[in-house]
Amino acid sequence: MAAGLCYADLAGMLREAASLLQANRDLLSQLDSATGDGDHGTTMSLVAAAILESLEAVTPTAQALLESAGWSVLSVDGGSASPLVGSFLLGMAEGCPPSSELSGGDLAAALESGLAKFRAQTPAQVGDKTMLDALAPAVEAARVAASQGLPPDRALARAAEAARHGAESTTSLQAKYGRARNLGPRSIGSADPGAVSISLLFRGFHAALAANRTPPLQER
Amino acid sequence: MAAGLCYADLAGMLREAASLLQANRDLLSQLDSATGDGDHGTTMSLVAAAILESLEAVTPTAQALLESAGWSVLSVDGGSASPLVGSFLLGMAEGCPPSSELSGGDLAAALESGLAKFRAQTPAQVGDKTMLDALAPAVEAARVAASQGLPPDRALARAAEAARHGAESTTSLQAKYGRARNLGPRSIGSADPGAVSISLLFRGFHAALAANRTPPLQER
Amino acid sequence: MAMKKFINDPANLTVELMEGMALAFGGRIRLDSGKLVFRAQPKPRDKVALVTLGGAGHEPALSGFVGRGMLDASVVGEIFAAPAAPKVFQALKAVEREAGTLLVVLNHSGDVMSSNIALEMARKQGLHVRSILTHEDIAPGAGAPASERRGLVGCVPLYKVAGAAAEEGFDIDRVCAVAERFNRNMATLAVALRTATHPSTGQAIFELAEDEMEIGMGQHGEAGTGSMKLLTADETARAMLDRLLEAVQAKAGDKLLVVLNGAGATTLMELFIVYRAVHRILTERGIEPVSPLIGEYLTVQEMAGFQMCVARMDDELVRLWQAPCDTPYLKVC
Amino acid sequence: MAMKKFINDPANLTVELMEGMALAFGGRIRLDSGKLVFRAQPKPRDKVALVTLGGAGHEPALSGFVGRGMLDASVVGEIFAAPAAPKVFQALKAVEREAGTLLVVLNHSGDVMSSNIALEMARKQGLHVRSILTHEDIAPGAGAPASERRGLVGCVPLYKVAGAAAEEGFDIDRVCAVAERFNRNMATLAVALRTATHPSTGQAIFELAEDEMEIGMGQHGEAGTGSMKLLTADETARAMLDRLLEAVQAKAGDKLLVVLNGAGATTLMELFIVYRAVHRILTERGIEPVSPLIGEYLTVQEMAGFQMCVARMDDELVRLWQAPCDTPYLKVC
Ligand SMILES: Nc1ncnc2c1ncn2[C@@H]1O[C@H](COP(=O)(O)OP(=O)(O)O)[C@@H](O)[C@H]1O
Ligand SMILES: Nc1ncnc2c1ncn2[C@@H]1O[C@H](COP(=O)(O)OP(=O)(O)O)[C@@H](O)[C@H]1O
Ligand SMILES: [Mg+2]
Ligand SMILES: [Mg+2]
Ligand SMILES: [Mg+2]
Ligand SMILES: [Mg+2]
Repeated sequence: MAAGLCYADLAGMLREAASLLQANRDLLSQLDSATGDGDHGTTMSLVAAAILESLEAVTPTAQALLESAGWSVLSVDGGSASPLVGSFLLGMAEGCPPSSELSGGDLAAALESGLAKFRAQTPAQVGDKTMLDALAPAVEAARVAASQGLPPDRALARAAEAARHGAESTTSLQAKYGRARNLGPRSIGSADPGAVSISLLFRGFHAALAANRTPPLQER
Repeated sequence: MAAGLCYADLAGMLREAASLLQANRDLLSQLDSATGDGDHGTTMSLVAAAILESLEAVTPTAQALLESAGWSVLSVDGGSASPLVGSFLLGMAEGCPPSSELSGGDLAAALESGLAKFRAQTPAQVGDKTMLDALAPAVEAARVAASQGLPPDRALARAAEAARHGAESTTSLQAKYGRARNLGPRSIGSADPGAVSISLLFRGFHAALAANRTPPLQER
Repeated sequence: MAMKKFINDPANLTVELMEGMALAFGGRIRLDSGKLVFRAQPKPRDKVALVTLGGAGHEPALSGFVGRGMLDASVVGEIFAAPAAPKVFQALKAVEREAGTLLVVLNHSGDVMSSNIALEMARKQGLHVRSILTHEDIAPGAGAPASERRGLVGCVPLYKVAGAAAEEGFDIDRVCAVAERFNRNMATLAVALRTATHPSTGQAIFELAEDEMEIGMGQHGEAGTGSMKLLTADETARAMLDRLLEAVQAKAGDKLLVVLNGAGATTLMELFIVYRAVHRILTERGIEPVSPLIGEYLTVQEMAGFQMCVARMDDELVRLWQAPCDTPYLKVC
Repeated sequence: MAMKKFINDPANLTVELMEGMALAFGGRIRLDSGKLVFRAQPKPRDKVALVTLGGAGHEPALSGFVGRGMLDASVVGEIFAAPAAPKVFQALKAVEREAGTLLVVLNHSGDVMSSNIALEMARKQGLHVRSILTHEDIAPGAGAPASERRGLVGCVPLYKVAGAAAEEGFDIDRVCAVAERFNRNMATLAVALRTATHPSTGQAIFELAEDEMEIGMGQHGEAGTGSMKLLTADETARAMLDRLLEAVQAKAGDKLLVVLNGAGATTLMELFIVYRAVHRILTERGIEPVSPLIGEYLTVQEMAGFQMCVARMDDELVRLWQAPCDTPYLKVC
């Protein structure tokens, strides 16, 4: 069994996710222009900045780190994205054991707790063209991977892949929540910006670990 | 000595002047756009309509006709043009003898009285790029013609010619009054719309008589 | 990228505009933490407090209505973006009182989520807070579920009637009842003629052809129910009013409040011309117009267009609507 | 030609907008002969009356300020065009009183000529009428003769202080003295960013390049003192305020009223950002800002830009400025 996630790993994951989101600022705003109000890139940049800022402060545990990041994100004046992403991170903190190293199972439990807190903010379901279309399959993939005894990095690789698929799937969906809902059928044909952000988040989580360790051969 | 102006002549003069002003609505607005607020054509159309309306009512004398036209014009909500043109017509009425036929001298006296009332409304002088640059020379030409014993139609031919010259002369002048003043030297290069209106007015006065009578050969 | 607006750094818009507003109305409002607006002279603590939240860029909304007879506090987000939950909680905490607080939330997902989180925080701390969600946009159909209908300018008269009730000393149940009654009986439609420039990005927030208008627009550039050929003022008034009257089921004998809210570039001249048509149609139908509100109250930058909001009024609502209030951008003497 | 405005027939704009306004404020104003606006409840006849006149298309100016504490009557012309002299006379006649009437005229040649003719008619009939000419535009230079300086938004605070004086029962000499003192101590500059559509003709009323602004614009599209590159809000505020403060010779210790009057499409957001800069500069120089007026008071259709008006205030002027008034578009409670 491979190594669990230590505090530094988690910090690296958050840092990498934040950088990826910032690097894709214009893409995200463009996607939001098509179906919403065009500010999602700006908001996710602020969300990313909040995550990076929380990494500056010294926090004792992985759980404390996630909680601090969650609060920072929640404190961004950022339309829908900040309460959703903030709640997800806070939920992860709540579901995170106080241990110094997280196993694949611990990670999956944290992600599932994050998903639950995310769901508490919105009645949206999978298929409604929101962040959830990327988030739910990502968490599910991590859960399955953990149940198969895979370590965190492998679990996150699958989760990132699932999130990417999920985000792509939103292109053909009609929005049921958020500003895009007002477009009705005209919302079809463009990916949901929030789902793309979630997929970037998981891509960042995984990339941080992949950069640190020998990349597992069976994953791309 | 040729015939004087009867009531019908005067009515015809006013009618012709009004039609000419209406026909040149767009030109006048265009000129006003260059140096003012672009509404001079609209306003002069209303002024013309007011003149035409006053011709509908039965008035006993030429003087009463001019007074009625003057009040109608003055009652138009028309920026600067209506008090100026209205005062000119009212002044003409004041200077008009109660006789049933106006001689060249009578006409000149009426015009001079009109000019005086016009001048009472504004401190503008000849050369300030206003209506006065057409009006003053027109009245002066009529006065000289009358003093030479010329009949009204010949006097108006010269007045119309002088008004035309006067209006043209405004192109190279810098505006000292009205909205065009705010442009300073940038007002040079475009004719003053008000002066062009006055020249149309005199052209109409003359054309009405020329249409009724054999055109004098020595005038164009 | 030079934007044709009188701004400095696009990143500092909200902070600077709030500073300017606070300096301008120094004796009347107080700015806290940059984005919380309170009355300079707080309402007595035995009266119900009224709090709201929303993005910036809609000035004078929402903070322009903090003052006697309307709001006690307003929580400002970023341009067109909801404020964060912790700040909403901070405002609720600041006005905390036994008499209770009513939080008025416009139905936009960011505002709703921030509010839910803040309300949960408030409840955990034992604050006595109730909330109400405005969702009077009938663009998706008057019968569409509340969750699918946006909160538009109707929040402003709602602040007014609920604020007057609170000022009169109504207890929290009665303030909520007034607010809910008004909320149930109002409907709004927006129409747009020309786009606006998003002041942070410099981009046009939507597109419309030169001969087109769109009924059902949102207030952040979210599209409405599709563009149509330009109508005259009278035709526009009738098209919108017909749908609104049906939505609130107004009938002869009813009293009706009309709000014509300019989006930004539409002139008061136009709003008066539209109101003339509205008033005539109401009179035709035997509906009695209550003193209307006509002007710019909740704007979308320099968008050309307006929102038409109607509310069926009972006598108590009329009285509260006409009660005195004194805020920077809405006063009844 | 389809214009992108909510209008019907461009030939009927003024009539329709005035009808709409009168319907909206039925209990407060009364429309006579289509273009004369009076208070619905006239001021007692032992108090001085205040009358003004001007073109339409500038809403809420001028008729939006008819009411307690400001105007008794307003005479409306056509879009951007002065009303006719006989109508001005009719208004003066209607408010005729022993206490006297003050006619406030903005320096635009049409208004001045109509007023002069009306004043002559009034005097011939023995009416007790005085007049005052506002000409506070400093675009042609603060030292330019009064006759060359336009009357801009400064008329609005002048109505306010003179109206408050009249309401307090000042006799005609004292009302005139207040008005003249305010008039002498104010100065205005306008800045434009984008043109507006003349609602009668459908034409743009002037042109400006995408990266340019113009300081010194008039309020009907008459050009100012030349275009210049776009400045930031802070730079614009400083450039304009420097000239205005010099014009009124404001110095440390003075009290200063600032009016920021949006031209139409410029947002309140921007005006707040500009006011922030203004307030800071004043504070830097030890000048005390009196409660400012920020909003759209005298507009130029949907022109983007604003007018900045300042007035050096003495204690009496401050008191009159802050005295209660209750008109459709300016209220002090
Ligand atoms: N009610 C909701 N439930 C779930 N996700 C939502 C909801 N509203 C918005 N979102 C997500 O947020 C994204 C938009 O985020 P953003 O543009 O930052 O916020 P806003 O819509 O307030 O401008 C959408 O693409 C969608 O994924
Ligand atoms: N003070 C003035 N003295 C003399 N003529 C004037 C004056 N003001 C304007 N005019 C004349 O009026 C014309 C403009 O008329 P018009 O466009 O109808 O009025 P406005 O300038 O009010 O829009 C000018 O071209 C000029 O000839
Ligand atoms: Mg968005
Ligand atoms: Mg003109
Ligand atoms: Mg947004
Ligand atoms: Mg004009």
